[in-house]
Amino acid sequence: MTEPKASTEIPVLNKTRDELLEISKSLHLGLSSDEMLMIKSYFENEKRNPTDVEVQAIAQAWSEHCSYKSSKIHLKKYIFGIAKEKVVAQGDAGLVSLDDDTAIAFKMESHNHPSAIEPYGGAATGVGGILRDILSMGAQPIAVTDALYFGTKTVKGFPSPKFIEDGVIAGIRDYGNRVGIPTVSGGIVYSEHFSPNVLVNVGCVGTVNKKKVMSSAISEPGIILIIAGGKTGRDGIHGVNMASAVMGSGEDDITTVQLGSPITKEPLIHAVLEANEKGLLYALKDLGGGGLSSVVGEMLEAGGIGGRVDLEKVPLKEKSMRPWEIWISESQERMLLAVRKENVNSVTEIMDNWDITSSVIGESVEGKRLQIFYEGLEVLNLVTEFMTSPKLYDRPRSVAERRVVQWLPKYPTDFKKLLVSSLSDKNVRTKEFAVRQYDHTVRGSTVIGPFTGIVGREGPSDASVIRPDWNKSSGVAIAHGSNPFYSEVDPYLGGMAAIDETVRNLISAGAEPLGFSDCLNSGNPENPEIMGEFVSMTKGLHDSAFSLNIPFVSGNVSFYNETGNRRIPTFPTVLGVGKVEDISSSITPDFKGIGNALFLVGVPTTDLGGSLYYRHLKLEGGRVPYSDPRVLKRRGWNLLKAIKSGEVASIHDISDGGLATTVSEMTIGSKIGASLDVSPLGLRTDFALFSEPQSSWVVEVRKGKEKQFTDHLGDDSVVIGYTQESELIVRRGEERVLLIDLQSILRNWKRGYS
Amino acid sequence: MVVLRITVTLKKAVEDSEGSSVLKALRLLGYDNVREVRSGKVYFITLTKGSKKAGKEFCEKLLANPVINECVVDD
Amino acid sequence: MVVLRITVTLKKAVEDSEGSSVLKALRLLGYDNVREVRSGKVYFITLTKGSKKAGKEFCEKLLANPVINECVVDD
Amino acid sequence: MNRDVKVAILTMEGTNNEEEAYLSFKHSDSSPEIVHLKKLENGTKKLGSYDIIFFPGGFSAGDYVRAGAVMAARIRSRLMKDLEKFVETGKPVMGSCNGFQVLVELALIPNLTKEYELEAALAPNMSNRFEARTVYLRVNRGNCLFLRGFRDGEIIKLPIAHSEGRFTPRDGNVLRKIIKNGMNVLSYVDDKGRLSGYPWNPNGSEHNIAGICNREGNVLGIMPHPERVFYNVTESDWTRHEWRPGMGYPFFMNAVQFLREKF
Ligand SMILES: Nc1ncnc2c1ncn2[C@@H]1O[C@H](COP(=O)(O)OP(=O)(O)O)[C@@H](O)[C@H]1O
Ligand SMILES: [Mg+2]
Repeated sequence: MTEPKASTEIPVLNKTRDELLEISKSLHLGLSSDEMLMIKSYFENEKRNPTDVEVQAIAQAWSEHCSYKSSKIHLKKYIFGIAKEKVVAQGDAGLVSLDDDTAIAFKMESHNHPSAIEPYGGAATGVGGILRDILSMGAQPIAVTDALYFGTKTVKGFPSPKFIEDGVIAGIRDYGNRVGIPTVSGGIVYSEHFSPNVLVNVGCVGTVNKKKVMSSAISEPGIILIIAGGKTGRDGIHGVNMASAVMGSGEDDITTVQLGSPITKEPLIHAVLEANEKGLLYALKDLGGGGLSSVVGEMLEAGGIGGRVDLEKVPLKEKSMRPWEIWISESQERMLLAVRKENVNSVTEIMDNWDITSSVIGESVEGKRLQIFYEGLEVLNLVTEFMTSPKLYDRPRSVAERRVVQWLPKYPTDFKKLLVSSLSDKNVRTKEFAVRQYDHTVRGSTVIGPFTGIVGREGPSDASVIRPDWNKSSGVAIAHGSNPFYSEVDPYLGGMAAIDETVRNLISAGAEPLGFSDCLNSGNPENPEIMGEFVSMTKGLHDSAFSLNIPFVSGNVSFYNETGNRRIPTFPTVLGVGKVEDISSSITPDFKGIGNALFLVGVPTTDLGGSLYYRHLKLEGGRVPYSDPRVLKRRGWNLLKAIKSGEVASIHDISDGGLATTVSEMTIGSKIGASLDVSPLGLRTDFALFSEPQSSWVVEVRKGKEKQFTDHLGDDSVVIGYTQESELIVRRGEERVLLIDLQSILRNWKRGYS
Repeated sequence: MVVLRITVTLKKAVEDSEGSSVLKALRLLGYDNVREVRSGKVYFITLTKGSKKAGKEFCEKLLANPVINECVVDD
Repeated sequence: MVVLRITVTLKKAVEDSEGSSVLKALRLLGYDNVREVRSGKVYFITLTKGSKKAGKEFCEKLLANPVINECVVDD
Repeated sequence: MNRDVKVAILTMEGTNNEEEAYLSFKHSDSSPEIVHLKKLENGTKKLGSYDIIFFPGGFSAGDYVRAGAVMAARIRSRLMKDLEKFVETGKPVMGSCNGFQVLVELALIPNLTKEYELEAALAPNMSNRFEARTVYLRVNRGNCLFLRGFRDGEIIKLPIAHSEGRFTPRDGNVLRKIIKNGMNVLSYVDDKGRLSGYPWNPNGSEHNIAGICNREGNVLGIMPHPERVFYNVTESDWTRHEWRPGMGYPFFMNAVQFLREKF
């Protein structure tokens, strides 16, 4: 190996458009010819050619992944700005208020592309990355979440769906468990749409004292930059560029693959939080996509100041790294701490106490320019604003004409069979084979976990609840919503349904929804039809959240989830957090007593598009059930009142598989049966039992509280039966349409898990 | 009857946390002469009939991901 | 410079759950000729100086618990 | 004023239950401190200056080699004398999950011969999976100081979360002695209180052993996590029963009270 040269010059002056594009390709920059022309004109002004470090830095900053260049215009219009007054702060994650002193920081993000190439490492580093985002706000992570979308078909040239699934689950397990933050919520969806484009959407929730919220902006000169945590290596170079293009075959991408090191992260979290607690940090940001290049640029630009960095001071894994590689490496487990001079020693001492490597690498200086040196030689000198202002695209879009055909299913002959096939469907049945590999009780603060009820026969819960502070009675509820099947039929209604489900789940735990994080998954934005879907989806999200007056405080966009002619539907995963005022009044879905009245809050629907019932019948299209945010708000918030005043014994929202599935699930953790009569619901029995109406719940009301409950819910509730010792029986008037014993329900829901 | 020994390791370019952690531990135990540790998994697979070729298939189908792993079959 | 190869397996008497699960997976993939799978860990340890004897020490002090493990050093 | 009880919660990279252990001790009227192994190794801190030692769960050093192996090796090479001395004074030492694994690797448990020789191991779960669930346990408290106040034969529920928890004695002799001495203080049972197989016995432990106390009753190692259910509301089925102190609460109160009574 020869000594690394500091940098080489990249000749762009006097180059034609085509030649520039050639340069972009040969250096794996992923920039368009227009963008290359912008670089050229900038350096014409500077009267010199750029260095390799400079073009690489710009390419990172301008990648789709870092710059949101295809989505920003739409996000601004539809996602940002809702319920601003409820947002405490925004940065790598967003914050809402839990109580007078405490804010909740949370974010959901995709790690789709890395997981498609290397499922284990991709998923693991996804968790690692989202934890850093929460830590960047100065917050203590309290929960990890994962919404996973697995394919069901083997695609030539890609690993089998089983290999991908096992790898992803193991990656989340090994990272989350080792780092010691409970993984408490998420979802797993199976569909052939996700072959081979697996989606891994990971979330993290944390809490922070409002006075200790960290910012990432540096706005004064003389602030010292310290890199802490993992060493910098060749791993993860050009990861963001990979996530900003259509996927090829995996083996070329070796330099982007990382496995992560949770036991480096674990003490790093302690150390950074200790430094924050002691008031020693000025600003803070994590190193993710784009590495040092993005972080330093953004921290300086946010405060409108210049800076200098000495690259040889960055602790390296491999001595032979070139300066540009050091500058853009995406090696895991690193944080950048900005610290006042007088606190540098205290901070490095804390790092040392936790056995963490740290090093002073530079400082902020007067001006607008960032200068990078390598052993005294200048290798980069750019106006930060230029780097952080990429070209934004309003890409052409078309809206596919959707001819809504609603097929009327044949009236079923065997309702029990229908229920059994719903309960044992891969998308409904228990996810314990995965989730029980996740430590969901570490930190001793999990009040409601993913499964609840009698020990040894727990059923599903809707939202998890964490008590962040052992000295307080308040809790943070965490839940998800997403429905790629609805979104495929109608991206607008699919977006609304994702919000609806998130809110339903939070309400079910007795929590008031406070905020959302949106993780948007899509295909190639350069395809007008996909861009059209993308905008419809964001409109759907907007219309719901705006009407509920609940903000999106953070989120993430993942385009280019397609391979050959296979692509995913355009759909969001929504992560929601809510507030439980008093954890001892939070509620779970398992029935609590015998002889209690069961109410349906909501109305079954004839819209079956995308429903499990339709999918079982192999019917496509149809009308997707409509979520009316005003109705959601009315029912949801009235339910909160009913829960608060102690009327509700158990509650479970209606989702995949409809009313029949929901009631069945309530019997699992309780070993208590139910008797239902669907005649008051009017519709055909199959519609009543298996349609998936939005904004709907089944509620078990305590004896003697029925009147109070109906007062709260008004016309939104109707009695559909009562709990009983054993069996689930459904009647329509005199006619018995379904009888199933509790053991069969349990067995079918637990199918595939032993 | 053959017994295959299949060794699955990480490619050189991929960071090996287990290896690093063992290295650190051995150094702390006072072994300054340890320079590097790489870790891996090993499977001893007994076949009623078949050969090394079968081992290659096991690597591809189950035991390794070619993106990050090397898989060596000995018999 | 020597590279030791240290293989740590479970003793025959200790049920090897990973081995069993690989066996099961291979059978599911259609390999009926697989009779038994035993799993283990392998460490490649590079020493600036030293010998096989050092490897034995690593086994005792760190890499194996003699109650359940066997530890074999090759160079 | 109660005598101040100082608790050392030992930590290194990858241990990760120190927070809940800290709070459990704190809420048991003692003064816990999270102590990095490094500080003990370089002499900045001394084990002898504490009253109780707690080995938390987690993944010390990633559990890469074998659960607890690296932490145990480090302690054995530098701190074993101090630790043995501590144990011999009769003061409480407890490890849960990874902490149990470390105690077994250090041969503090079961330590039948009092020679600190390895007599057991915690092997990978029979299911070959990480298992996170609540388990039923039967108490056989004997003279174990941490279990004072529980009834013999009482069934309790605690969370587990581990992938290497299969208690494996060196031989039949070791197992027999453990049972004869009543050191198997916690056993996995089913919902009817019987010794049963998976999933009730989540890891395939010999004789369903979930926890072991040394013969003197002052060193306890268990796979489950009492520190995670100090309060009722973090038990997985709390919405189904009336309020009461958490199932983990007595473990900590007992240790602190014992210390105050005897020292
Ligand atoms: N991949 C996952 N990771 C963590 N928790 C999960 C995951 N998948 C499901 N869960 C949790 O398991 C419980 C049941 O899940 P599910 O049956 O999908 O419920 P729902 O239909 O309400 O979304 C929920 O609490 C959910 O958050
Ligand atoms: Mg739900």
